[in-house]
Amino acid sequence: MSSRFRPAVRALLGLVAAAALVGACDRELRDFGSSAPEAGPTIQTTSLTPGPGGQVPPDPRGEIYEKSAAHVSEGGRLFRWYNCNGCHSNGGGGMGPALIDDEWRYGSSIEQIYGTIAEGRPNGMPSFRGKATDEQIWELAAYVRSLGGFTPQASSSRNDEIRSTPPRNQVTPPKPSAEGGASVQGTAP
Amino acid sequence: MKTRIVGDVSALPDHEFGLKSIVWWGLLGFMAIESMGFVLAIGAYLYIRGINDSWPFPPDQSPALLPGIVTTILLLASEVLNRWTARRAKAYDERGVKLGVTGMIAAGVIIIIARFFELPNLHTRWDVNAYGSVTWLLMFLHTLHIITDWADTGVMGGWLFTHKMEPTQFSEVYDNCGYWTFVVVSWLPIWALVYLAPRFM
Amino acid sequence: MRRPASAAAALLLCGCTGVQTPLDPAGEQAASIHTIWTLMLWVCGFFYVLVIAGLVWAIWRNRRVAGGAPQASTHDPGMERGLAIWSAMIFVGLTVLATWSFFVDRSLASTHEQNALHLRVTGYQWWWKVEYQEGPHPWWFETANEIHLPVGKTARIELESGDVIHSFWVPNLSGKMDLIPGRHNVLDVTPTRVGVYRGQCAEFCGFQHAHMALTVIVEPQARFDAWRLHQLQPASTPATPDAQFGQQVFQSRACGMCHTIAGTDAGGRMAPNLTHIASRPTIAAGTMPMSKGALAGWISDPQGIKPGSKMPDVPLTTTESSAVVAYLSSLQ
Amino acid sequence: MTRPPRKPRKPVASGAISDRVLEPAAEAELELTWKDPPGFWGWLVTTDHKRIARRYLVTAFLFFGLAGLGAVAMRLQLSKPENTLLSAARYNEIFTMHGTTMMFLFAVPIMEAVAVFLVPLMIGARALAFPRLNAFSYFVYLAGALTLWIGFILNIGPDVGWFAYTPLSGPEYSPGHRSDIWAQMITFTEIAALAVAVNLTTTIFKMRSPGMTLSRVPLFVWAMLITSIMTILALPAVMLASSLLMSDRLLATQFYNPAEGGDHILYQHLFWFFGHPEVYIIFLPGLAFVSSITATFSRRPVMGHIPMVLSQIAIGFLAFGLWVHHMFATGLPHLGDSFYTAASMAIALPSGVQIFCWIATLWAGKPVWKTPLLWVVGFIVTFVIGGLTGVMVASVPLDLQLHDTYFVVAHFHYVLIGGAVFPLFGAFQYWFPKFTGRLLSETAGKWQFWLFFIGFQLTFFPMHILGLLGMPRRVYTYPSGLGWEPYNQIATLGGVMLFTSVLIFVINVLVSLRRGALAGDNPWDGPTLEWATTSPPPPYNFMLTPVVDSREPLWEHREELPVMEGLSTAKREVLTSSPSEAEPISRQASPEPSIWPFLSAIATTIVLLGTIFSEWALVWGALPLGVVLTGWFWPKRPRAGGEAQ
Repeated sequence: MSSRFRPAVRALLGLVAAAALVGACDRELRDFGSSAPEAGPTIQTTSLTPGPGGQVPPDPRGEIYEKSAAHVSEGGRLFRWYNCNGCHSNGGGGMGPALIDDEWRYGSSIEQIYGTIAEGRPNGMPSFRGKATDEQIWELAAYVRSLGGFTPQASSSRNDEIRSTPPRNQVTPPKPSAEGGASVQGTAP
Repeated sequence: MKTRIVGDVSALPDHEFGLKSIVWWGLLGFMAIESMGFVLAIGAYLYIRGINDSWPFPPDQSPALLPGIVTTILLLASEVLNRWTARRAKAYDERGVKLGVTGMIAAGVIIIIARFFELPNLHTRWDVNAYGSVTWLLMFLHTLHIITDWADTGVMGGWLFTHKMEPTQFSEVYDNCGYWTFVVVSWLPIWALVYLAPRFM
Repeated sequence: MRRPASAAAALLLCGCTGVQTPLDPAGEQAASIHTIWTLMLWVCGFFYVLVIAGLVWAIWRNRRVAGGAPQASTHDPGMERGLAIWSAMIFVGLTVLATWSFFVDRSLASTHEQNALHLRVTGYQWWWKVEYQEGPHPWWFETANEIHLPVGKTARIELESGDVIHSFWVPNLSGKMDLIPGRHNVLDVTPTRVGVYRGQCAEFCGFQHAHMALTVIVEPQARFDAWRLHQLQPASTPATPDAQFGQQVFQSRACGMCHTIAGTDAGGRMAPNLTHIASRPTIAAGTMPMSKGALAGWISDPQGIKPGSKMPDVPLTTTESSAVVAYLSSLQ
Repeated sequence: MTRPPRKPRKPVASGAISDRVLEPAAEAELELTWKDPPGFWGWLVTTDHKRIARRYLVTAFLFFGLAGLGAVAMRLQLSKPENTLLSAARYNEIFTMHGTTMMFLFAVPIMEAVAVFLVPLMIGARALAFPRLNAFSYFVYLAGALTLWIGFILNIGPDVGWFAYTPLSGPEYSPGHRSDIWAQMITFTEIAALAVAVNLTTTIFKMRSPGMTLSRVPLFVWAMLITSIMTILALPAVMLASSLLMSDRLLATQFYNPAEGGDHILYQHLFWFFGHPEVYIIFLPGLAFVSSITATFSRRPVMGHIPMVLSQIAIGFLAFGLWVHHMFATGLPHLGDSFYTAASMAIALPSGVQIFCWIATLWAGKPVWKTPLLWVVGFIVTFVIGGLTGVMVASVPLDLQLHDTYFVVAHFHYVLIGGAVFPLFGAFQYWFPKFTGRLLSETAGKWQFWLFFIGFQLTFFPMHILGLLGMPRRVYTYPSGLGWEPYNQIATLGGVMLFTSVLIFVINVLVSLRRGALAGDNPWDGPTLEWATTSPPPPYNFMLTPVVDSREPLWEHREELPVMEGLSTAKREVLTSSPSEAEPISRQASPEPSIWPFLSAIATTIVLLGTIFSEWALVWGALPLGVVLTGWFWPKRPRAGGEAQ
């Protein structure tokens, strides 16, 4: 009778092996503290004029943060904690520009967004360098990227709060024309 | 173990209707599961209604009555045809059964179309708030039942016309009619909740 | 027999004291719940002994007869009588327990203390915000992970949550009550004995559910009043240059984004209020006892000590770090 | 009670009394009719309830082992304060996996597996009512189990507890797809469990042997019937709870968002409306095993058949009236809570009646101390403690102290291991010969029993004390100085003993499969119909349909069993009977082996896994599902025009 189970066991092992081959899922990794290399290439963040500015070299940390649902979700929490909502209103825009559309005055790559948060921008965007830790800024940038539809949301739907804007999954941000580039339309208020 | 033969069952029929058929009991089991699903969804509706002061919210957007009434009438009308088909099946009337099932497929199409006029007239969306969510939950559950039973009837219609009818098939048609009755009957409390509760509760 | 031995051990424990046990009540509510526990232990113990005695008897009686042809089902009036008596006993036992439980429950619900002390406790992942809301608004103040209560006075604790469901549980004082987002629960606590008690979150709330404790200090009214007056003061100004530098670091770096220190520019609302942190018995919600060393360790490696905690690893130099420690430990 | 069976509705020839069985030719034909195709294909397409039940048993036991390994890991982590063997995240995943696996992948399926194997045999049927549905259930269950565990292996396993309370499991606090995997695993396993429940209910109502009136139904079958009905009523609640959670996460619905009119307590109501009956769904079958074993080894029927049946029905009813006792600490109105206290305590009454009846049976019988009966005694000693602590936690005020502490952990392990796993091991020892044709070793069985019994008490008794000393559940570590260390160490030691005991069982099974003594039809001289056929039974179960005129047919007829002939040997046929009096009604066709259940399970898997990532999977996934279901139900009858198949 044990022979009757053999096919079952074989099928089971096969499935497990196949699944293991799929490999680890970066997206679900949760490393606390230093998940990214401490020192990456220094981010050049001096472009104070609207527009993509100088090409910012890609930073390996960007990808790590962007790909992790846990970091994106933490970024969302910080977005509220640091009252980014106050100006950007859940990404919908208000005093500050909207983050769910395809307008990126200072570039939409994660390195550029990191730079924007860290250094601040004219007309109201404060600098968070020193105020927030490096990791927090990366998380914020990763979250902003997910708001913009460049990367998946941490979870696809809503937050546990009053719905002030359409749920994120209902807003389909137009696909940005070119990764890292920005379509500069309109002027700063 | 030694045995002693005390009887013979070979004279028994090879199919039965309703209560006497296994398939009917299986369907009854699944209907019990689905009824439980409906009851719990209705419970969730009343619960969410209970913890909120106003209903619906925003308060001036009750669902439009007319599309709901149309579907209800259509469903009730289809039930007349459905019962007729069941009686034809029990009478082993092949022509009547074929006619009835064809009619039911057509009725299903009309009802599904009517249902898709209902949805925009609910005046809410599932992601707006808990009222919208739970309203859409009820509508979704019931629409799912209409569609699956309609597909079921469709497949049955397919083999009714391609395969030879044997006595057991009449019993299967009969069981399927019972399921449609369940779909119709379960609509009535849902209709009352979705359309009347926002107005009167 | 192991079982009576274990039961005896359990009974012995009732005499034990502890800072986090319902068996050593130091509050009216915990005391009345403790009466149910005692009653339950006796009633249930009695029934258990009966069952085991019956089982042993049944086995002992048949120790010499085993096997044989199966007997037919018999109609045994003795057995039926036994079953009836047994059911009646269970019924009486349950009625006693349910009635007692009902009255204790009523007594817990009906503390209508007029001049209760008003507190609001809000649970966050993974710490407790404690707000004292007595008298006019300027008399309100906030602390974290510690509650001071005057002995003999009822405190009405309002329980809310800032994120997920937590549960407030200080077993020596009272039963637990959940903190649920969108809901508002109230727990009355009347401490009857001076002492230091420990409470802990009792509803799974994520990574650091294990490190979400709070300290309850029950003290005489006079000492409580003194503590309250002190809490109402803004933070003391740092005296040593080291501490002054620490304050600068605190305000200019990430700390002030989340933490408040009353009387300074640090005004973040998302993390524990640190105005009088040095006077608290523990840091990081009961993770470590308060000391300079623990503070230094916590500031330099929060994610190592409490992984997943919302406190980030802030890159500070050794000088900066020790200055911040000096500053914080001056905040009595 | 020797009333002759009522005559079937249609007159049948009353056969001449003879000891002839079937003609050899007819027997060979029957064998051929019910035979599965050979090899792996046969494994995929079989509809034989015994084969499916055996693979169900093996799969569920495998997951028991995995969840047990998780438990050992947790015990090692807790063996000393501030231990760092497991990280917080890993510990949370493991306790989630442990609870989820034990409840959904082990306890419910393995009980159903035993029922699927034994119920048709006990009622003298050739097959289950819906053999293909049964095959489908297994594959869907397997897919759900693999989803969960492959997720865990890939480090995307859920970490929010087996109860997955919102908002912790909701969109805001559970980023990624960990909670979705949990929620969808629920859908998989509950579809499977519900299908089995419908199958068993129909089989028990409609396919009992002639003469097996409701009053002659064995206690085992009664318990399985009540369990199945409870399953049908309880499981939709958890499916609804988890589906609403998924839709909150995926579709941005607001069911569990208090800011938009939803409520977290709604989740808890739905979850526990299922969660509490679930406990009884798990241990009622355990009680069924106990009744069967007690009767056989006490050499007499269980005392008080009618009080036993009524108690089980009472438990089934009461189980639905006490879910709120899991929510006393949420601050619901006190008066309502008191009702649930009364209802929860009331369940001690029917449980007490059953304990009395078993002890009375031992008392009045002539007990033979084979291993299965040891498990019964272990069950009584252990389960009664769990029941009594259950009375304690039913009290609202006391529960406010004990809820979510290790006291509760101790309580429900006493109930679930005591009430379900002890009887289950007894059942394995008892029915192993029927499952496989060979006996398990008695010596190894006794070693296993004593190690398990002592290990269990060592592991879980100290947890009562830990709870009373204030140790909460689900903590990945604890500080020193609160007096918790010694009890945790004892518990860890006991955990290792438990694990060793299960290892002995596995070795015992593997060795006995090859070298165990051949069992014969009825090694224990059991009274119920499953012992009337060979061990293991042939694919068609019984050559001729048994006729029943008492509750213990094999004890009533020790020489020869009355049977009826007339079921076809040339095609698969089962006898249906009336629900209460079990009068034969008709001979219905029973389906042939088929690949469609497997394909349907695959299609279902595609839909369910797809919806983790996109709501549109519900739409595009309906297509393959529709195709395979059409294939499943497409008739094999002759075409309208011709005669050819």
